[in-house]
Amino acid sequence: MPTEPPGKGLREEDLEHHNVITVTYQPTAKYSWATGVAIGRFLNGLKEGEILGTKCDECGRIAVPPRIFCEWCFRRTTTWVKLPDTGTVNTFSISYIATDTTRLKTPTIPAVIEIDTAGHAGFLHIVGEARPEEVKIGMRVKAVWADPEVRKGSITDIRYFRPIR
Amino acid sequence: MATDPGTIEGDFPVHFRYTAGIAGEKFLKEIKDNGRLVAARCSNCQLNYLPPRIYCERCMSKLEEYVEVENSGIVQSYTLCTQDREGKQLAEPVNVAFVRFPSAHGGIIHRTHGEVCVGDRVRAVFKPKSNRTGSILDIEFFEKEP
Amino acid sequence: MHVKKRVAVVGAGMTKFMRRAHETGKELAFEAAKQALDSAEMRIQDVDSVALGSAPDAFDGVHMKGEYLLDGAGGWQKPYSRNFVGGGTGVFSAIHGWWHVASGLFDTCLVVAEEKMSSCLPHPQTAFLTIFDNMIERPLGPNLIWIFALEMQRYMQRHKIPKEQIAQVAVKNKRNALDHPCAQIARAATLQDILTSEVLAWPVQRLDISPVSDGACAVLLASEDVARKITDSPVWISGVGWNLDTTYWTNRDLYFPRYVANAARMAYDMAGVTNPRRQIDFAEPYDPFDYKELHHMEGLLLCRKGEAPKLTAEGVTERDGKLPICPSGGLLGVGNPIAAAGLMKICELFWQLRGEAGKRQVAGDPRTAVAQAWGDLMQIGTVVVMQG
Amino acid sequence: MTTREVSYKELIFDAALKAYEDAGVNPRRDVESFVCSSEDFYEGTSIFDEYVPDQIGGALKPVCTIAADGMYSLATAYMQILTGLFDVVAVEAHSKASDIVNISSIYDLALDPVYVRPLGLNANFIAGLEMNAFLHSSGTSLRHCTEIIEKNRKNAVSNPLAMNSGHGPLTRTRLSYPLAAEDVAPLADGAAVVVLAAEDAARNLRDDPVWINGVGWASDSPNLETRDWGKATYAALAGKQAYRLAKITNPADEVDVAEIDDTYSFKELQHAEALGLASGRRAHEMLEQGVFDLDGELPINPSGGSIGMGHTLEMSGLVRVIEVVQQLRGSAGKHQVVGDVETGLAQTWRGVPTASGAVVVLSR
Repeated sequence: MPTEPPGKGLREEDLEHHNVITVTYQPTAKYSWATGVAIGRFLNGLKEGEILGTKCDECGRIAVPPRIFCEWCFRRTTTWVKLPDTGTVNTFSISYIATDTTRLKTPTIPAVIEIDTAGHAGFLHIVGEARPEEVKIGMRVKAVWADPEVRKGSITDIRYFRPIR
Repeated sequence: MATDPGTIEGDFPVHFRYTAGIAGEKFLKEIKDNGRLVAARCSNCQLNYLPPRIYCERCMSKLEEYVEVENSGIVQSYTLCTQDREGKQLAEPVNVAFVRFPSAHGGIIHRTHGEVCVGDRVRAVFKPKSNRTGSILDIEFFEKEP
Repeated sequence: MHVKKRVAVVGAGMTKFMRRAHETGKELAFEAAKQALDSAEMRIQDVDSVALGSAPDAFDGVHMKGEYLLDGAGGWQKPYSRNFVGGGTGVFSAIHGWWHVASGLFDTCLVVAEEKMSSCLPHPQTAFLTIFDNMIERPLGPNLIWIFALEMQRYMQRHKIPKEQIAQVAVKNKRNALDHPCAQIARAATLQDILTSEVLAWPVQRLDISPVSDGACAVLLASEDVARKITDSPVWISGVGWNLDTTYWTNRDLYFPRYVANAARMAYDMAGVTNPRRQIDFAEPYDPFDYKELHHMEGLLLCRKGEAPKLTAEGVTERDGKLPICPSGGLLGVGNPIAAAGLMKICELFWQLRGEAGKRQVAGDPRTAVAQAWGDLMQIGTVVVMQG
Repeated sequence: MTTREVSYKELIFDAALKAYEDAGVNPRRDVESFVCSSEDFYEGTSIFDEYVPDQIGGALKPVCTIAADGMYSLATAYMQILTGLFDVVAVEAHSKASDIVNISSIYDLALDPVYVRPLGLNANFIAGLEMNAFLHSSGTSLRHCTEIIEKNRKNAVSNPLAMNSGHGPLTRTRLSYPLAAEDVAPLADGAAVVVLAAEDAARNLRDDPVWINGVGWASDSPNLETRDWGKATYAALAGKQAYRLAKITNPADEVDVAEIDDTYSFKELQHAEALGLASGRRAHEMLEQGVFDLDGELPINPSGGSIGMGHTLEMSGLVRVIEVVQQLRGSAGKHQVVGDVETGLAQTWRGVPTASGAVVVLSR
């Protein structure tokens, strides 16, 4: 391999001060995704204050978030089950950065919450009402719901999961 | 966000800043500073790439020699575009042409001043030097040669 | 599995890895492709097909960016296509090229991987929001670091691994990269530096992560007949494997990358590697984060589950150790232009197995090595075994 | 059609169920590799590869994405089988165009950001320029373009897979002269899964497999400035590769039915010429003579093509292949072509601004 490989690196100032020619562009790509049968019903359930899963009649697995198929048996699933709004922290992080990498003053605690009675199935959410140092894998948690009148059929209808003390 | 559980709205919350690159920098700077069109020469294939590249797409030679292209082209095809980039109707339809240059491989796609036909001789009209920014839009449009 | 044709790597090239390249993506692809061709003394006219790898379009900011990059990658008027398996793309690109030749359809394939992340503002990280499930994850405002932190936490907890042992990987790889002429950072860091760097999403700290980069890599593949005409020292792709786990990452245990193990078994089977711990002389597992190297050593079956931190602590994985891991400096040291970084690992295997890695050369005349990449939602493993 | 009632995963799952039933395979047991097709900006998701395995039965198996039309994925699966690595490979492609709010904003992102995008014009201006160059060089008229539209819409009427609404009037509403609104195939949703098998495996699965005799894919320059205008060099090159593998020397005589890209009306004629289906004649003359009709000597797009069925983004190529398979099996029903069908050709193009496409030659 060559000792002086190709590539001309720039500093941020070169770009900011237009030392080199650049073109800027704001994309306007927008989407309106159809939630479909399974996620549509899941989100409707959240609006009603319920966590819904699907069950495979072949292997008995409960899927949450739900789907209309069992990916392991490759069968259509049509059995719906209402799940409790309690669970266990499978794993978590204490995040000091926002999506755009800006720094947060108060950390967010994202976690995978295994929903009770769903085997090890669960979903990504946030842990609240907890000091960062007290959150542990295996911690028991319960959903804190948004008020019924502001729920809109979104994952954020659960505001967060709080520790069960 | 989700007002109807039947759909979820979303986008890409980013924007982009593209460098013109090594050859693009040379090309746009020549337009900006000197009102000239330059091509990159592949001596292996005997082709002058317009816009210039740092490589010949046919033989993958590295191109480092730039040659001036005379500002006199020929309309290869034209169209009358009625919509903007998002599909909205333009207030005025825009004449667009693909212009080839006899001494160059490639050409320039740009607006034309008024209608043109295939085979018409046209030339690039540059913006006044003080208004040029180092963009393909430093060419105001192409116009028919008198 | 009865693979009919042998495929060799006969040339390789790469650009510097840079935080912001002046070159366009096309120009980066060209620079790497040109070097790969030149190193094999081949002309593009002698190349039958071109395979490209590149990660999200939202970095370069071009829809169908495979089409955009085509001419720089040497695809003019050739059979050309782009594979895309997230972070697994770079190593997968070599697999993509491999079946072009192994199928017998083509004698040669130029494989190019490119990434220009600096086009994406305000920060390339922002684009990662859009890798999350559009319906039930994006509304929570996630960022990429979360998934690593969640996986790392699970891994650490399961095997009771202290953070210091994980940070040791970053120290090693950044040091190894000092000898890589393409390295973006080329700055050593002490254990203390890593452990005191800014906490982003615990347990992930700033220096646990590889830097965002622009860059490109390329390798030239040839059938056995052609390879023997081109070079006396072809390096054989003797095994390939890939495996994609379920999308539903919150329904599985993240402590062990079973998809990497599946991909590794597939590649080892094909290569006749029955005991990877003995038969693999060195490895380039995917290391975008320090713990990932350990995770992937275990996934590649190079040690027992939970044993990788111990081997690292004992110095086994140093360049002069018994099982050198990431002698290139890896993504942590050289930089992480996603797809290009993966293919850089294939380049490193090529150079090492030919004895051409210069200051980075591992001792003991290595014969067999493995490169691996990982991607998607902690989901795909791509594995290539190469032999000198 | 649009499919607002199901998600993309559910749409794909339904196609996969149908394909596996048709092939008589269980994907968890029998399918060894899966090749999917997608582009991030069509999905609104980065690294869409993440979201593909479950609904096709591919979880924890070799699954990969080719960022291209489904016909490229089919060619990929074909190569994978030829290596000896796998016996049965599934190919998936889909379109959830109805999830995209404004397709123009997506096409815009495909334009060269330095030289073309700053003009601020709708990407269909490229089709306008190309159409004009083609009409000019070939002597094709706008009347011929309208005839293509009429033929393909008519064929689609008897195709149960075609969308049954959304066709605009034939009034030549200007988009980018000479391109009019009806020249553009209207977008549609759909999902397709195709199962490929090595020879022995195929014979074990069914008595009447359809064989892939050749595949080809190729690209001209991605740069508008240095590509061939007026003729579809990418299609000619892809055809050449596929014909060589299929040992076809005179495609106009040897191909019995063709499904070729008609994203824009003129493209059908341009592609027919590039693929050698006009054997030196001009395609528009053959169109006039009825050669391409359902009961003609060389029926083209008996399915109705994209203009009749709806344009399904990266799924288009598999739609073409599936129609040829039906024609070869003699199971196309009301749109079965008249004459005996031994050899069929399917071709696809990736749309503006690309100069890339693929070809597959199939036979009974």
